[in-house]
Amino acid sequence: MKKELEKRTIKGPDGFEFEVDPLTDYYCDLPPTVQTPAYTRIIESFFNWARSESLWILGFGTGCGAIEMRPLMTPRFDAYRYGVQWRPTPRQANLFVISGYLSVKTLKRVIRSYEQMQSPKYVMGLGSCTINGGMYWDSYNTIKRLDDFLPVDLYVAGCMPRPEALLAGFQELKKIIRAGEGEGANEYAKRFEWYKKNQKRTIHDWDMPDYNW
Amino acid sequence: MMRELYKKTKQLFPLGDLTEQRHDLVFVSIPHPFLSSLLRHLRDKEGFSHLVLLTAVDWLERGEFQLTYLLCNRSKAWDMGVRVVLPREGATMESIHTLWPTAATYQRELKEMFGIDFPGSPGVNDDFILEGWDDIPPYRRDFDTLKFAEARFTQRPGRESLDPAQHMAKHHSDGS
Amino acid sequence: MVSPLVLLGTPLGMAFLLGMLQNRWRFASYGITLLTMTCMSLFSADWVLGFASGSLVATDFSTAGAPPPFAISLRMSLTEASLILLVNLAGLFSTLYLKEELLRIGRRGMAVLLIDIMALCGIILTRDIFNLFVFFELVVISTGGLVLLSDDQRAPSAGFKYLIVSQLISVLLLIGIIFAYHSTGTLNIDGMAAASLGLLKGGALAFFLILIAVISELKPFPANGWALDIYESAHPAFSAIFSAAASSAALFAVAKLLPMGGESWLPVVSSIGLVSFLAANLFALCQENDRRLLGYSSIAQTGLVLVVIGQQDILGERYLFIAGGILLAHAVAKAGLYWLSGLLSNRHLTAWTVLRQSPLLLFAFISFIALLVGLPPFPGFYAKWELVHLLAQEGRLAILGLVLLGALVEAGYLFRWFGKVVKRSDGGEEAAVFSVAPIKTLVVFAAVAGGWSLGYLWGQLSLFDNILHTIPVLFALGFLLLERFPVWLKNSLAIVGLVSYYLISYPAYDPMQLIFGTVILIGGGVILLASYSVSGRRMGFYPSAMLMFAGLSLLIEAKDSFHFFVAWELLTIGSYFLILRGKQSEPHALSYLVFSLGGAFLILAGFALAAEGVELFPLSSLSQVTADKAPWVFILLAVGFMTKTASVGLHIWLPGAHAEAETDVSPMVSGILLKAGLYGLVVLLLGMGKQQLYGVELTHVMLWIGALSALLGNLMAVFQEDAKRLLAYSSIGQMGYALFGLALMNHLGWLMALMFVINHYIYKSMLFLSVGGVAKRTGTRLMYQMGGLITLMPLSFIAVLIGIIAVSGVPPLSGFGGRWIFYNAILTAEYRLPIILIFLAGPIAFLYLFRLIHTLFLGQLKDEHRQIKEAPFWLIVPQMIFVACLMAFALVPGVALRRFDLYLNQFFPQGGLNWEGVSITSQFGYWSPVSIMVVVMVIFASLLGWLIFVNRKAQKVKQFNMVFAAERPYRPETTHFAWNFFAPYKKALGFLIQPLATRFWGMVMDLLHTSADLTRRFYTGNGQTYAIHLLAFVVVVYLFSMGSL
Amino acid sequence: MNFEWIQIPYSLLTLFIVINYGLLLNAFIAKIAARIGRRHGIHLFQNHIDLIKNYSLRTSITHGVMFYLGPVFRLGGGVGLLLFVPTLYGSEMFSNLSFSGDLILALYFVFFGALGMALGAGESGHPHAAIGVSRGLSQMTTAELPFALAVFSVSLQYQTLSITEIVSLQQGGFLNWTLFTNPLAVAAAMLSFLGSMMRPPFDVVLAPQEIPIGPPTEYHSSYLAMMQTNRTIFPIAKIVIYMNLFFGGAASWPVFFLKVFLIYMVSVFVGVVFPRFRVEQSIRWFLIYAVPLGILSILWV
Amino acid sequence: MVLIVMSTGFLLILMGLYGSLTNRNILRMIVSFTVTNTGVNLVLISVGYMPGRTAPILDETVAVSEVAQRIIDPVPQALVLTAIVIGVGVTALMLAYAYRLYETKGTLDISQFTELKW
Repeated sequence: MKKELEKRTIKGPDGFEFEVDPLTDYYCDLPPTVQTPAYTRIIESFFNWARSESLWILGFGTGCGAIEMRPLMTPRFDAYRYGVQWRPTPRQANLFVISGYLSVKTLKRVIRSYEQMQSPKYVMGLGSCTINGGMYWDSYNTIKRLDDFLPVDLYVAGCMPRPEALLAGFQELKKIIRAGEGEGANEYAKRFEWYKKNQKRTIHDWDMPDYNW
Repeated sequence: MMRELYKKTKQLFPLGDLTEQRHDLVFVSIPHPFLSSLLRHLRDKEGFSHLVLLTAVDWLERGEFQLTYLLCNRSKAWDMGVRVVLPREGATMESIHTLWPTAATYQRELKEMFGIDFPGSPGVNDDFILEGWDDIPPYRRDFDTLKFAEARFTQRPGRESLDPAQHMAKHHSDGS
Repeated sequence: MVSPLVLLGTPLGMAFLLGMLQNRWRFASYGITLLTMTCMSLFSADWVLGFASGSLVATDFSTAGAPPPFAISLRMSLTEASLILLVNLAGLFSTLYLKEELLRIGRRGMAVLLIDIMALCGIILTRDIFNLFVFFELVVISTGGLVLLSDDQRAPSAGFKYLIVSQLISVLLLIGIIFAYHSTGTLNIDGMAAASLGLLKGGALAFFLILIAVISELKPFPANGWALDIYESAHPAFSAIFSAAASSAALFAVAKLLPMGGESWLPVVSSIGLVSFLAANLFALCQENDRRLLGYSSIAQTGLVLVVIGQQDILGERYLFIAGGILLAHAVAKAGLYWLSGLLSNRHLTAWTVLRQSPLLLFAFISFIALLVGLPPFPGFYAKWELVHLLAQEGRLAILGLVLLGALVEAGYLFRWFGKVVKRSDGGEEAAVFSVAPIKTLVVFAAVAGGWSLGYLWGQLSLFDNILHTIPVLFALGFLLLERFPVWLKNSLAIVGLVSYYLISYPAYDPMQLIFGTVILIGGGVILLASYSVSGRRMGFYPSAMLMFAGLSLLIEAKDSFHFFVAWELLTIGSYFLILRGKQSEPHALSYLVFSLGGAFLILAGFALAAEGVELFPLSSLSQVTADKAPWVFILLAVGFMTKTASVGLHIWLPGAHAEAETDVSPMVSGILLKAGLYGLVVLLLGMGKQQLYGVELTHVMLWIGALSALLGNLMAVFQEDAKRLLAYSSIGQMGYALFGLALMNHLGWLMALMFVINHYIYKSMLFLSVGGVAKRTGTRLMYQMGGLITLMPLSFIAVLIGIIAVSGVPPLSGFGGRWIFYNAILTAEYRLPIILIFLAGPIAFLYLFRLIHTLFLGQLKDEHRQIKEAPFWLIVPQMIFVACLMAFALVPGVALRRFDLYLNQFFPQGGLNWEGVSITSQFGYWSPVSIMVVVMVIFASLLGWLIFVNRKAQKVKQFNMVFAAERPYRPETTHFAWNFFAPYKKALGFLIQPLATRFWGMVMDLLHTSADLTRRFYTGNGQTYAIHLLAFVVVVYLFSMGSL
Repeated sequence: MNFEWIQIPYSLLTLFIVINYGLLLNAFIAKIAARIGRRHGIHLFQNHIDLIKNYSLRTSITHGVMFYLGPVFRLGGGVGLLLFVPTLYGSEMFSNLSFSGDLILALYFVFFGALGMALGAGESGHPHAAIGVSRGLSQMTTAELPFALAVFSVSLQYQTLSITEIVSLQQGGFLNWTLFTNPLAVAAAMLSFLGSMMRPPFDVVLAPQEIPIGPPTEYHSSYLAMMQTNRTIFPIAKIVIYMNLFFGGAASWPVFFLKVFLIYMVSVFVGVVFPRFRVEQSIRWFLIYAVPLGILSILWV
Repeated sequence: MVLIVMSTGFLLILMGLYGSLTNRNILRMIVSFTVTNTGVNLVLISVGYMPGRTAPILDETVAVSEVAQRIIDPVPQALVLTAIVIGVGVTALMLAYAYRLYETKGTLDISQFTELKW
């Protein structure tokens, strides 16, 4: 564990000494909870429609697939017309596209970012690496199954899938959301212990708080 | 010509044989205690101002690590690789971050991936790519990556792997 | 009454008697000496009382049974009697002080001391010029003896230098006397004067020789190296005599001799005095040795009296009052200071820090310094006031300017010394050495008592009021007696005092005074609530604070220039002491004082110029100043007042002074004290209106200065790292706005300025208290070291939040009203260009305000502050009162402003506001504070309701729960963006805040110090060189005076 | 100029119209930009959908009271600004709450939202938020200056601070517009307008790639939705002031829509042509080009 | 006659001053000052002298009635007497000082006693 994360004794301005534990004192300690849908079905369906038509992707390229996402913004593919846009901060994004292989080091960041996104949120696995490791099946540093760590709504297979495939993936995702099945965030909350167990099994130097909203 | 440079330098340092890859790329070897003085000489006197890379090869069978310092003389467009050989057990090499500050990053990587120590190099013990690595360094050839991956990660069932050699052989026979 | 002959004979006889005693009878000898001194003092006191009560008239006493010219005659009048009393008292107290030394040395030393005192009395009494010579020689011989009293190994060399010089002087004097005798046939001074010595052939040279010889006894610059050496090395008690008594006697001799030469010699005397005054004060700047510094100061004061003597042709019947005021104040103070220096073992100025162990001695010290500088209520103040007025009346402006300049330098080094004494850390070893012999302390306090009584006396004698008779001053001084009581008692008393004084006096105020009076007295009371948070006794705080408030309250009541100026000086001094109390405030308090006194002297000069001989110059007569003087009076007064409002260029004292002051002092000096300058400007502009100089409209210049202050003050505030400095610079900007408003010279401009007075008081006091509370809790004022305090100090946060909304002028709070009036005001302004600067300054305020609130309360909470508490209760109370006031003022500004608006109609009939109904309307627009408040509140509340409805489940998170590019912050320090907050802004506009003013004033200071340091080196320490100096001095003065005669 | 209860529903109606118009306007402009790039671009109602989606998100966090209040301040500022200014000239119905104050009120109320937002962003504790605020405030100081000068010039010209009166003095043909009677002031004000619209070249405050969108970095869900609402109202409210001061105001909704659109397009045109300025560059730009125009306009009237 | 005495007196004064300002030895300075004093006294005498008159002693040679015409002015002579006395006193004091100075430093060079300066 990094030295900065160890407990330290602090001397206040009036000379009083006390202890600060960086892992607990700086972070909120409530786990995610299951969020119930809106009051009535109609409203929830309306909301789901709005969510599906307004997919805000977190601009976080985790692997080589990030290069396939750039063309989506160009006139050739023009993902905007589907209500898709990229947001620079996870707070404002709903869709996390895991673009290709995911190393253990990146996984840590992915988990953080995912937990910082607001519910309902969706995860899309892009490329074979996220499905079963793909060509990195025997790599010492690349995860093999994304859904061990995060609830995945949709995989787009291929190595790498072209942008058109991604567009198709968005359309599929929209259908899922509209059908009210895009409840990955609730899934994550429900099986939180399980996900954490998997995450910690792979990330040996777990130096984050358990819940990093 | 680089051969003249080699001859000239050989009078000063106990250089090994010259390997000419191209007319502008040569490799020489030198016993590792002389390395830093040779590099300094090349940098200050011969115009090899740029450290292109620093890399290692694990000669497991010989029980040695071979380090290659690739230098570049920009004005003449010459590249010269300097090779040193280290014993594999407790491999330690003198740090050259004083010559090129960038070397520290290479050395940090080598420390993480091969376990070659460079005492005094800034941040050499910090994590580079692998955070929290607790096994033997992964680029060592005695590290079994498949075994590690199976133990560390869950594989998705139903995956098929083809042995590349067999696969290519089959293709070859099909084609002929 | 005892005959003057007896007065001279008694000590002489006693000295001979001592010579006949046995060496062993030391105590008897000492008793005799003491008795003689006491008797002499009593005799002379008797004379003084006799003259003062009017029962006696000036008399000549003939000796040897014949009148002059056949015999020596002595004269006794009030002047002589007072001086003899002074000399004898100095002798008496020095004898007491010298007890140990005299007992050690024995009767001979006592005899010499008696002879010295006798000779000094002789110099004063005699009317015979040769007799004068004899007494001078006796002084020389006895001085030579007394110098040897000192333990200092270097004293003999100093004494020898003195002897060398006095040989030369005696040569000059003797030759002068004989030729004077030759041309007049008499040795009697009055006889010579009657014979108009100066006009006779050869008589001029003779008179010159006599005069220059006697003046040389006054240690004029540059022929004074020997005197400084004596001051430095002699025993302090002797130095006290040498400085207080000997100088006074010699000065009197000069005054006595001058009628011989006639009026044409007066300029020579003035010039010598002026040069000495300036040079000695300049050299004193570089002194580190206390006694040498006092020596320089003595020379300077003597020079000043010489100037007064030289100006006697215009001083008329006030001559004695002025010269006496300065001379006596100097004598008492200098004697006191030398006695005080004898209590200390180390000669470095900073060694005086041990005085802090005894508040009484510290009080003595500051009393002496105030006496020397001539602050009210001491005699020097009255004297200087009248001197300056008479000089201005006669148009001797160069002398006036130089005297004030010298006085400023003098105040500078004396208060620098005081600052060192109060603030520097004292070494432990010196503390051990400091042991107070009761008798010596008693002598010092006698001087203190003397000084204060003189102050009272001069107050009674002055043509104006006695300052010590005004209730606020007495109230403030009364706190000196209460110093032993705890803070809560004194604080309650102070608040009650302020409020009741307000209640007593407010019915008499006009609306303008009412606004200032409320801010000062009620506002002061509210700020004083914060002082409850201090425990213990808080020595020195209440007298200073109350002195400041006394000055302020007297200021707004002042009807004439004298009272105005007295009040001005009082508030300056009071606030100086207050500011000096801050931990690191020594240099800042000094620069505050120097700038303030400089400004005060300008004001003094301005009033003097305006008064034109009117004794009690009513402020309302400012409008009747003649046209050729009016612009100059205007400039002098305006610059003086703008020093107080810290207009740009004269602002460099403010940031340090306000920032380093204590938590509850900062709001006082910022929220209240700055308004004194504005009040002065109001008085000035009401009186004089627009003035033109060489075709330049002076109010336009003020517009530019105001606008520049607003811009640069704000801009500098943006780049501060220290929270209190930021607020201080912001004050410069705010005062710039107010100045701008006044200089607009229209109805709404003035209304805006007055609104700023109220607003600035409220929000700046509130912000200073709040930031002060935070600084108290966090132990730092650097903003980047704080952060995230909102949850720990919510009330302070609310105060700052309300404060910055008000400062920035965002509706619905009260700052907006000011902006609205401002816009209406500039629409009728006749001069538009400076408005651009004001427009630029406006949004810049947002920069520093946001920085203030963000870096303190928002952002990341630092580890070491995790457990701090809200600011002390008593700091919060006034803040909450201010919040309520701001809200109320925002809702109903009319309550405070309406009356003033009507009042302004008599000066600016055009452009008033219409206060009928809910809206306030001007000729251009309208504004409805209540509607704005309601609308904003309703919108805000509905939106908040909506947000709570859709977002009711928001999860509270902690400080690091944030998006950090998928990384995590490790420490709050590295995550809190606070240091150099406006770096890009610095790149773009940083060139505007080159510290030009600081550099300029620094250069002036360096120049003064360097020139002083270089020139003082011509005092080589060699007695022969000194003799050459004297000869050169004589020759130069001769050439000049012959040229001018 | 007095308060009637009926003004509340009227004001709400104005608000409703302006919000919808703003959302559509933004989408339309995005559409135009897309069409220029040969793209389809977003749906015309995309902004509505985004808004609904953000309001409908299920979770949210708060960093503290000021963080929570920040968007309220922001939107309050926008709504207030809109309502303190009469939207349509001569219409009792859409003169909103302008009885509260005149032009100066509008001028200063602009800062209400900015200040509150800056405070809210500050409490999020994110350094990028602070950096963004620092940049925004820095740029604002000089960007607002030409506008202030122009306003001063215009009020001098018409000798009034009342917006309604300023508009009424511009009636009777477009040649009576300030645009033609005081072109210097309008030029200065329009340059200032570019700076206040958060579009290129003056959008370094948000700078999505560098300090992920600056002050609102931590804002999401309904907070973000409120800020989006403000983003639609606020520019229009500002444009309404410009329109009233410089372009003769609008007497009916169609004229209103047209003028707002055209004025908005000015900043869009400039934005698509120029790259982004750094803060100090834009400060210098305003001081060198815009401020002298403003000064000239003051000297001219 | 008067002129000669007066010139001598002034000459002595100048010589004495020259001597006291150029000699570094304290004793020599003191001697020079006594020379100066003598010069001054001579000047005093010469100023008071009136040619053709007698000493101001009232005895049988001068009738009381003629006093005003016959004797010279006695005052300068009285002054000289006093001046001599005082001169002696000061010289004595200076010599005492010279002794003290020599005690402290072991030298009589005036330029060595410059610790006090500036």
